[in-house]
Amino acid sequence: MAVDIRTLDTFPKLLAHHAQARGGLPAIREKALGVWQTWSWARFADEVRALACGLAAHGLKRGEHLAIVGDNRPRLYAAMCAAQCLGAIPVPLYQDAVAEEMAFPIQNAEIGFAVAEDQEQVDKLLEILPVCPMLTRIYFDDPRGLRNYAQDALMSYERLQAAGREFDAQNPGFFDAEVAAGKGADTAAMFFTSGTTGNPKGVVLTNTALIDRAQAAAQMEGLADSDVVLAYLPPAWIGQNIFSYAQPFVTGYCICCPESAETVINDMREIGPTYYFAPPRVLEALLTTVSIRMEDAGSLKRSMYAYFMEVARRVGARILDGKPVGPADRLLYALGDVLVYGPLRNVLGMSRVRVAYTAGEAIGPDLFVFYRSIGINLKQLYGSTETSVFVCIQPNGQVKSDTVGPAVPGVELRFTPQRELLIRSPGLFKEYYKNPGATAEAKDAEGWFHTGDAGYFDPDGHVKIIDRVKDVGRLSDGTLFAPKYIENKLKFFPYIKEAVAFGDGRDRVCVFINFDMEAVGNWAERRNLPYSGYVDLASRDEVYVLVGECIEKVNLDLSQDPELANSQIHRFLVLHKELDADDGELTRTRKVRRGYIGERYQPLVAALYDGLRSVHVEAQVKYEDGRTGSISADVKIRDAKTFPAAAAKRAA
Amino acid sequence: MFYRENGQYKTTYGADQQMLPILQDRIFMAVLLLFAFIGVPLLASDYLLLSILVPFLILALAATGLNLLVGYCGQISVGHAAFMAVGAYSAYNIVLRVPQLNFLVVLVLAGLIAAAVGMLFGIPSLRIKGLYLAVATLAAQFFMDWTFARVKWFTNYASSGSVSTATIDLFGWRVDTPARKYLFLLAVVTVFTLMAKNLVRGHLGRAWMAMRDMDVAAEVIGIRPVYAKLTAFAVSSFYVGVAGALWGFVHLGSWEPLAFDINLSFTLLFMIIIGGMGSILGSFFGALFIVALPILLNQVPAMLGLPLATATKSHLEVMIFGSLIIFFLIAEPNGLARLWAIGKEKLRLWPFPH
Amino acid sequence: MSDAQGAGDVILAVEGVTLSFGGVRALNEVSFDVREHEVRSIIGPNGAGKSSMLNVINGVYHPQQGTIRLRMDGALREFHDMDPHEVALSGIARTFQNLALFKGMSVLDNIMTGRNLRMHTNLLLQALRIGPAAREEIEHREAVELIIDFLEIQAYRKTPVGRLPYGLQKRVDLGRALAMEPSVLLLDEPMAGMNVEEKQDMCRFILDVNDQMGTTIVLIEHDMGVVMDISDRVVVLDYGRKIGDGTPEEVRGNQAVIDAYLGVSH
Amino acid sequence: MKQHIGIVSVGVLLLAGLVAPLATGAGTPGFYTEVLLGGLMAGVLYSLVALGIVLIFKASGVFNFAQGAMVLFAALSVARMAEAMPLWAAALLGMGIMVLVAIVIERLVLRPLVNQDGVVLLMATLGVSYFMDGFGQTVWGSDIYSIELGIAKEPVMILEGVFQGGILINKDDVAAALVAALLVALLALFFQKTSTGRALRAVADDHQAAQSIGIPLNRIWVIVWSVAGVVALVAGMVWGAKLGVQFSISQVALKALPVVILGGFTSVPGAIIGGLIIGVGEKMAEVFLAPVLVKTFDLAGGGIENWFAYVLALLFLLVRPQGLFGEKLIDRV
Repeated sequence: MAVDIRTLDTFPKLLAHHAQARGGLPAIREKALGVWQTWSWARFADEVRALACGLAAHGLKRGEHLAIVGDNRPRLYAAMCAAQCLGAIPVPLYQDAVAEEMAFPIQNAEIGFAVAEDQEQVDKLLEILPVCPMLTRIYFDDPRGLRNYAQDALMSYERLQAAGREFDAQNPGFFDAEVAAGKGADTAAMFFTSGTTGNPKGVVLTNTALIDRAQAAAQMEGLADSDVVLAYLPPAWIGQNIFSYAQPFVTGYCICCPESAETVINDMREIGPTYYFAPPRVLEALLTTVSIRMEDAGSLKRSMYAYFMEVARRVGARILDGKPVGPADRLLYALGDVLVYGPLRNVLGMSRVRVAYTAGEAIGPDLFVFYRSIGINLKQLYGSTETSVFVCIQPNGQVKSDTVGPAVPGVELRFTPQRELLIRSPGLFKEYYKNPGATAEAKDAEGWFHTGDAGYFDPDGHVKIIDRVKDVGRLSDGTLFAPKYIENKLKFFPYIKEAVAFGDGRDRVCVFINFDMEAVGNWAERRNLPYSGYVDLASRDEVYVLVGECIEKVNLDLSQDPELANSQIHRFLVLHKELDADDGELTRTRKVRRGYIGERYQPLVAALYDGLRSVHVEAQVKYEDGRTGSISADVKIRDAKTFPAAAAKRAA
Repeated sequence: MFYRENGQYKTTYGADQQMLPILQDRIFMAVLLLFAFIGVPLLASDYLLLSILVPFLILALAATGLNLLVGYCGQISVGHAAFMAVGAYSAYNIVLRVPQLNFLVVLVLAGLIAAAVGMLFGIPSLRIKGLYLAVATLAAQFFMDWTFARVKWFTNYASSGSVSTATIDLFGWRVDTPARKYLFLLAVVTVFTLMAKNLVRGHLGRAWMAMRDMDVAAEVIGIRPVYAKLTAFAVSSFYVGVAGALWGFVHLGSWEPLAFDINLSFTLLFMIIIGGMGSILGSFFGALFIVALPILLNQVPAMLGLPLATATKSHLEVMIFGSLIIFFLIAEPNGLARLWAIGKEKLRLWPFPH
Repeated sequence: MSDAQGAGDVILAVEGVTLSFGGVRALNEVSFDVREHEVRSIIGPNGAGKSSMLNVINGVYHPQQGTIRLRMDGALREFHDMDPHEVALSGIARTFQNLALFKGMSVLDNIMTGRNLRMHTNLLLQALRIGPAAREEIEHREAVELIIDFLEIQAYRKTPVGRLPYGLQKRVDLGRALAMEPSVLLLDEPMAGMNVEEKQDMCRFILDVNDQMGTTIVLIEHDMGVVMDISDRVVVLDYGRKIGDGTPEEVRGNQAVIDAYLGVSH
Repeated sequence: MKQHIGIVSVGVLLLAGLVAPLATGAGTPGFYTEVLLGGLMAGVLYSLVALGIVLIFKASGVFNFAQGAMVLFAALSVARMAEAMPLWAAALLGMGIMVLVAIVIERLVLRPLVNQDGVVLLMATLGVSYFMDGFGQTVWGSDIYSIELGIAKEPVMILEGVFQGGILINKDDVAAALVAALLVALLALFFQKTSTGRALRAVADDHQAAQSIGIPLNRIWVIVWSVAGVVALVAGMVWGAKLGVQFSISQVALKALPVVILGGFTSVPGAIIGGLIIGVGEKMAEVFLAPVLVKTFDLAGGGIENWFAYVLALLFLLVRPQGLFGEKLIDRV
């Protein structure tokens, strides 16, 4: 009985193990038709078996690729495993990608089989069929709206499974033999990274890589099959996939899929995950909602909240880290836990969170400390698709807001003289698919992966990341210019959603601002400021004053740092449209593409540096239904207040 | 504030549709019931039991009955004390004529007779509503008042017109002490409340509410008005009839027809307006309020050193009732129950205001 | 458009219906039929008698003259002086022009009321909520959940309907009618007061209902674009009389119809 | 046609009830006439209360359950004030008080509840009724007080030549009837001839239309409640003079409900005729029918006048829900 789980080297073998060892425990839940429909591990294994046999019957072969397009759905995760059972390689694709964006991966990996969630995804796949003639089979999970689709390529998930069960009955030993034939060194999955330029690259990850890393992290955090995870981010992103596929397969915990995008917050409250992952922007959005909702509260409640949040800021994180705190503060914190923190965790759906990670980009210290101070064990994580995520994790009790922690066991790290971080780990990717050039560039002969991130070790041996190596620039006077650092500082204000900083090779720093529609909309309503929408608000002087105040605070902060005092923001403008991934301005993981934005809004950038007070623009926008239109607007430009460098003052 | 709902997810419709879907509510209810069944009889004085809790429980039951009709089905009644009278006199006569019958059976029979009479007076509701229906129920009130006052058979030819009852005996357990009376009532009221709650969240309850909210639409989607309205009258009168029997046997002991006059009908109506129309919980709030207010009026001014004359007190009482009715109709038409629900919602969303 | 199925048998026949209130004739000898699986629209200027026609069909008004026949168990049967709930039982559902939702109830309960005509456990079982009563609730909840899913209102399941925006309330109204699993669905201006996006959604739902559930649709709608887009056949009423009947193209070319519409400002 | 059969049969029933005592010889014609007149007198009082209710219902769609409380309040005010001043002054001051009451009710009750369901408004006036009962008795006391109209109380014998033994009649009853008639005539004049009266009628027909032609609804309500208050005052004085001012007057509103059902909620003549029918019917039933019932069923006394009006109204409702003179309502979908 006591199988050493470490001897199981592929995901299908792990699944078989769980179906045996904890067949009755929940493997995956999905809120559907109003309740949490549950698959046990045994059921999961059964679904996978039928599916795999069906795919085999239809001709999916070892080494071929299977595209999976859709949101977090049990059946799509089953499809992932089914492909792996046959030695085929699942390729999850972003469900919010437009049709053209899907063409490249399908052509690149010569994908012949795809599993799509619903009509929307099927439509996109059908749209690119002419350019992807190799795609011959499309299976769909939700038949809604597809009844009259006559395409030969289409088949429902149920029919595929039925075919599979028939095939299984006719070829009794086939499935088990295929699973047994799988090896750790086989490719387990391929994830396309969006990249900021050029075509996306397919990152090839082996079973061994994913399983090793998933296990290392699970051991470090003591994850068990009683843990619960909410799968709410795109499954095509490794940041979701590792937590909703690789780790549950290693530990046997249960993942939960929300009912729809609109119900995530509510579903999270119901499920109460114990293990949680969120990129900073999600945490930020949550905090923004918290702040906004608190602003609507009565003054008594607001001051109570403010008081206890101050207590939390002072001692909350220390208590969480088990550091000594005076009895009076402990008592106050305990009271705060009853009155504020506990309820707050409850409404955020985080009452049961034991371990929470954030990663993907730098997190503002205040944001980070907020969650820790109210008793949520939020930690930073460093990793990427190429490293099977887990490179650095902050161990419990050693959490700092400005580092990402020391290396996870099994990982070797070093920095180049240019401060670029290099990694060697069992979790490293095998290659970029059909892209030896890029592979060679990223992974050197000694097996070191070049991350492109700049940083250094702090005195405790934690890794501290500043920015991308290529983005760290210099102002014309030679001062360090770390755009992301500045942008992050700005984005910490609830009113500011996005910021794009310019300054490399220039004499001073200027920024584009996207304000947060919800926060500023609320703010405007409270001040009885009528508005018709984003574009309208973006042109308001009142909004400029609001944004200006935020920038002023950032400048004050920057002025304290001798290295960065010169990179204070001198001028800014509020963009007339929200930056959008559909327009290529953000990556699919919603990082700003600074270079592209700089080109696209060249006149605006020029105006910032030309000292103009306003500039007229016309911009192309893509609407959700694929149509394009244009917006024209006069964008105002304002100066920001700057401060003399504090260090300089002190010196003087 | 006290709610921790994370992890309370439902995997079946059964769990999702349970009466108290939130764990903390279930705990609260369990503690409350435990306290009511064990703590109260141990701690409460006879005065508290007899003067407050006994009438409170019975009136809560009656208000629940009236609420099913008025609050859930939207059919007005200003004559529900008549059905209490039917229940009380039925029970009296059954006990008188078939003394060996267990009192629980008597209660059910009394309720059934009240239900039959209620349905009879509910028949006009099929053609008329609102004010017109008020007249039909007033007719019930005055006609039943008269019947019990004048038809001698009902009072067993008592010369004074008043009747008195013997102690209730349940399988040898005599309901004679204040604590026993309280426990007996508590058990009956608990069971009936549970059933009422079940009814209103079942398809019959939805049919009632549909009739209340939009009767034409209700009929168009296939709800039979005859069935919905008459069942509402029947169930409501059943509850009120049982309450009437308990009022007579447990609370009053002996009574005359005036005990169930129109003022009691109005009082019942006030209970559900103040407590909350369309809420079972509201019936309890309303009953508690109505029972507690006179006592407060008695004690608070005295404590403040301003003893009031009896007449002034009773006038003050009706004034307060009158103004509260208007206040609630204007400010919170769903009564105290709505305030409770808002408070609960606030606690669930705490520290957020909404 | 449910093209291929448009040519079904007659499922509902209105023959010579006349309805008056006091001296006013709301409907004057109106006849038309509805075939199985089709989308049949009734159009006409304000006061043409469209809503009265629906009210006659589902038994809210009883016409002074004329008959209405509905196919039940394979044959067209006349129904005479039926009450609305009897009409509902025979398989005709409807939505309302002015929202007629049950305001005190949640979205879920509103739609559940549509199942009432299929729920039969008795009062006592319901009061005890044991056995069949509990099972019945769950069975019908399952059916209702499918409708909630279909109409994409999962996020509002337990919200009181009164708190929903207008467009969503219209969806709930449709959901309540669908819960009855009708063979004929009467829609009284389902898109009135909606913005373009909401109208598109509603159109999609109506066509999906027609297509996936095979429900015959009788539609009153003011938006001519929508009517011409999704109808198989159109009846035109004016001052209580039928002045046109046919496919959208035919009706568009009908002189009487053009006159009626030019006569009023649209 | 069906409705007509119903109404005709109820009419026949009523008529039969009216003539039955004569036909069966249950009483002498003189006694019969005495009872009839007594019923009419009681009916006049019902009519006066019902009149107040109809006025208010017409103008604001509110069924004023508090009309009885208003009668009590007005009567109490006049009776107690008359102890310190001449009756006419007390009556005038009483009118002022009733106008004040109308203003307060409009402000605190009607305005916040505008456009609410009829049943809600009914319950609100029930609240008003309780409040006024309590308030009136707190302020003015809760004993029995008398109002002296200065008309001799002793009955006089009239028509001794026509009936054997003549008919006993109270002078104050006659005065009451005259006052009531005068009041109705005044009201008719008010409604027909004054612009305010015409405005009131417009409001009754259509609230929105009335508002759109510039009649301030709130003022209309105050006026109509004031008029109803004055009607209540008259009713209270007449009643109080006859029976003494005491709490039971308040309960008369309950009797007015069947009256307006019978007459129709919106009809002034309906209120008068309904009141008379109920008054006469009740008296007749009590005097002639009750003894029969008592005898047949061995009852402990008559007292059927307590419910007779309601059962009559109920019967009437089933055949003609809109009342004798009311308008038929149609539900619209």
